[in-house]
Amino acid sequence: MNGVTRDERMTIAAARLLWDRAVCFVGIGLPSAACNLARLTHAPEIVLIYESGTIGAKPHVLPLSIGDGELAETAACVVPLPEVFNFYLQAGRVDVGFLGAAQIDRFGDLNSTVIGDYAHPSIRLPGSGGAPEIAAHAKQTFVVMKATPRSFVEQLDFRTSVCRPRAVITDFGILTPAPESDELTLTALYPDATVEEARAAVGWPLAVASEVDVVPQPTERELATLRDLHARTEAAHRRPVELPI
Amino acid sequence: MNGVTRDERMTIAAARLLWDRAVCFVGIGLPSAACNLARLTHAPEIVLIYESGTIGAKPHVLPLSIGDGELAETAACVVPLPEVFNFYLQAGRVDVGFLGAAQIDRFGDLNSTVIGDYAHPSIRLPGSGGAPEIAAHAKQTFVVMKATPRSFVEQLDFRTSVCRPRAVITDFGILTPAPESDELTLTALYPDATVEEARAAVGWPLAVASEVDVVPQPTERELATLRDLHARTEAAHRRPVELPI
Amino acid sequence: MPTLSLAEAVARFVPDGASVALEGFTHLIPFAAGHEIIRQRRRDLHLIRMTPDLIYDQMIGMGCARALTFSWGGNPGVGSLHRLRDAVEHGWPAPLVLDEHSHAGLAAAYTAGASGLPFGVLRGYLGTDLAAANPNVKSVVCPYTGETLATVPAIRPDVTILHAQRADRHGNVAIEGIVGAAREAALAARAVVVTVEEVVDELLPLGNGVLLPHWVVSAVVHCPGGAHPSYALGHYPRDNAFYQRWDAISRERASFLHWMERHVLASADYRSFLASLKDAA
Amino acid sequence: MPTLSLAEAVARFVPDGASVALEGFTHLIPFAAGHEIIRQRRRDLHLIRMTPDLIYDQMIGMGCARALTFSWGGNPGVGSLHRLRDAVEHGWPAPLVLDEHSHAGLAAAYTAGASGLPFGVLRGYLGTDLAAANPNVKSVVCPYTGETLATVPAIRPDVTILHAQRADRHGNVAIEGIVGAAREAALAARAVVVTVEEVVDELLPLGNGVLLPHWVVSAVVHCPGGAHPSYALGHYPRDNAFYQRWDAISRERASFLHWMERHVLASADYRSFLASLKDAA
Repeated sequence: MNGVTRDERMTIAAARLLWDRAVCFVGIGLPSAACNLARLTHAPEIVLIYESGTIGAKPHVLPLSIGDGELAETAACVVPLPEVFNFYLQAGRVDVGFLGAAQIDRFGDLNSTVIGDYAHPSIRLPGSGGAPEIAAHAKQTFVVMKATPRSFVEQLDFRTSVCRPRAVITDFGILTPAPESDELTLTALYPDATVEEARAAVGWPLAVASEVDVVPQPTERELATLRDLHARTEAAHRRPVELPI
Repeated sequence: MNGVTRDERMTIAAARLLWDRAVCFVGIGLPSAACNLARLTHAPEIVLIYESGTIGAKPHVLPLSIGDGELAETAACVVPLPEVFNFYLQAGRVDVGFLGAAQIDRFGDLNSTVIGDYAHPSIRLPGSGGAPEIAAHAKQTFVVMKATPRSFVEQLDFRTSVCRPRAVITDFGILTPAPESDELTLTALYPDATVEEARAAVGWPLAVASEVDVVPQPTERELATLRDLHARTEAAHRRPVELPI
Repeated sequence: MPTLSLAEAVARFVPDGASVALEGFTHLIPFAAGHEIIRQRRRDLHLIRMTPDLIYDQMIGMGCARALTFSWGGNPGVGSLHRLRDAVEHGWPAPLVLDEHSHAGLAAAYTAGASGLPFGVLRGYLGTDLAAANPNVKSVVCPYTGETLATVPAIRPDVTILHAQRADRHGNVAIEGIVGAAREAALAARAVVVTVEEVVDELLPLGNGVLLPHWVVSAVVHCPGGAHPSYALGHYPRDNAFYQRWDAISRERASFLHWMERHVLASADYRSFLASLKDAA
Repeated sequence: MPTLSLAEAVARFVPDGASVALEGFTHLIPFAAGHEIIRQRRRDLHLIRMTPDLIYDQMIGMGCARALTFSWGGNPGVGSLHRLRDAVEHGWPAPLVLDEHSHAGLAAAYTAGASGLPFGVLRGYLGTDLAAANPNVKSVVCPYTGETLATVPAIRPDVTILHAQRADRHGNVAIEGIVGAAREAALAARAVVVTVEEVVDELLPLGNGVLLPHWVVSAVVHCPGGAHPSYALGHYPRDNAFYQRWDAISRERASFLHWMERHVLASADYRSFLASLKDAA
């Protein structure tokens, strides 16, 4: 089990949070990898909804964009984008929403809009996309993002999404909200991570549970499946396409 | 030109009000006959929208219902019913709406809901369907209905649609709103109809224009086309269908 | 997504007192499901349909209904729905509470229900007596223009029943031809039952032609011919002659009851119902 | 419905100062039309797109835009849109007024525009700083439940430009695969221009696959390859490698301007643009 990267641990930890037949609203990147890993391992009937309107997609390689042809070609159905947000997300038909962001605060609210002042930002980020409504309407949300003192912050520069995640999967382990306070608390570490590492990576005084679990090592199957998926994906995205001329 | 029925005169008069490329929201019955007659004679590129969502339909025989298969099979596109009312009618994309009703008043408002009191009607009529929004959103509306003192009334039993029709085509001739008062006024008679007949058929003191036109006789082509259309239609509707067993 | 018999599906998803939408705008009307509801003697149903059509005329005449939400209640191209009229005009066989809308209003109410919104907005009703006759019609003021627009409350049926041409074994449902408000009525409902002409291994092509994905469908019932005398594009045409004959059959209570007894109640299922029509022809 | 050259269509339908929506959600993005707008040196445009993507990054960097209505402004799966960032962060080449929404909000605004309603309603925005940052986001109170819901004003572009796989000679337009908000954006607009992979005599089957009927389409332009580096399902795949290369090309003003000069401005049309990419490969 040597050479397991933190990205792999994050992806596998996120995949384990999913169950068969769960309806997931999937974002691009690590969440998409986690959802498809779950589909290829313990949750074959998981339903993946991408905001492009591809419902029940079963991509063979991970999409680079939220609307790659792979998604439409493998979807159970393709619906107009307003229907995805109205008839599926807002209507409460989504069990799990995955979110990432540039900043998260100790209660799980997210910033993906700007660093600095909105009118005169030092860094203009991509913006909200579907995040505010995913956070509001999915029955539960999981946040997946790497921790640094600049991303796990006391005070958000901008509140893009009001989010109370069931769990935050990060690159040292997992934070979950404390029963009363709702404050995100360290409840699990990867086998190769420490509480000190976690405290150093978080920009607020990190609460630590009385008992911190150890996230079980990836199984051979999880790791092999994930690495195959990534290998297929990178090969596909590198492949130069014939120009349509 | 003997043997021209009043139904035929009404249908042909209504068809003449339409122009090529006009976008018409079509009701079942005489309006559907008039719109298709126009399409088969002087307005080949007329766009017929039926509320069932069939847009640009070119039926070979007249539909009995608003949603016969003939309409879907000959339509330029078929859209969900909410889109017909939102994206086409309410959005102002319809030039002409045709309406009929059980009662009309002297300004053109229509009743297709009840005779008598709403809670305890003597006659329960089918109701509004698309009429209120057709009356409100089509750029202009034409009403087609036969006149009796019980259908052309001083006072509606129920105001189903607020309508200010550009013209009312009836079985003695045509009423149009007077310039100032908007009161429906007799402005044209069929060659075989009289002002006395018109007055007797209308339940209010009918205003008569200083000059009453004569509706030109149907042309051979109009009459032949309409009679062929009706003959095809009746044969098709009488034809017993194979039970799906 | 279980595949059930029609009898099982109605027994499980249509209890007495339920709010039930059998949708399908002229096309794909789920007649077989309506007949099974009649056979199982359901009572106090709140029936919801844009166009009640013959199927609700039959259900109302057989005493299944307590209330009706609708927007146009005639026999298309023929005339009245005599059983609906008898219930409203004379309370036979039981009084019927009406929740009456225009097509645009009911479409907006279904769409709001499917969207998880409490109300729908439209330019409509204003100035009509329908707005006064139906207390469910209210209004909002546009926060940008100050214009007053009509509102309708969202409709959330306990169960919506559709008929479709095809489902696959996963329960994905495909319709071609006129869709009406079927998608909105289904997604607005707490449960969705779909009777289909055929169940196929895979719907090909998947994608844009699919009306409902498998996981929103509660049950699929294989029921060929189940839309007659309505139709299924590509399978059988609308039986316009039957719609015309219904006017005479349904005009009198006695002739109506005799026909329902002979063809619907005496038939175990829709195939035997269709067979009984064939024998009578 | 006239068939025009792309140059004619842009000259006729995209004047300086117009509000313009080039829609297509990842799929069928009308790149060729955007390049022609750049070639014709349009200025002061109000650009509208859910995802500005590379095409608006290019148009903004070339100084075509005064304002941007959008909901997610990144290079999908890659990172930033550097030209969009440079305009917002440093006002280069010109300041850019932002009208920023969530996807759900912008979808509701297009839908309201297509529906002839002055506003759209959604459960969203509440509690976020976006509602405070964008004065266009307001609210209404549900007349039935008393709940407060967010509203967005309807969007009515002067012109919406789409790319589609097929149109017929009447101007009916068909899309397969991901549709995004293309239908709503087109029906919300005062004029609609569609560039297509192929023009066919008849779209068969007609019916449910058709996105727009001929009489709502202002002009059809035959422009095969016109969505590259986006894609046209069934014709060519998304050029993900190009999207990745764009990060380096667009990062610096000089390299961006050099690339635009060499490949876009120096090319008479999209075919020669694609040829110039081929030569450079």
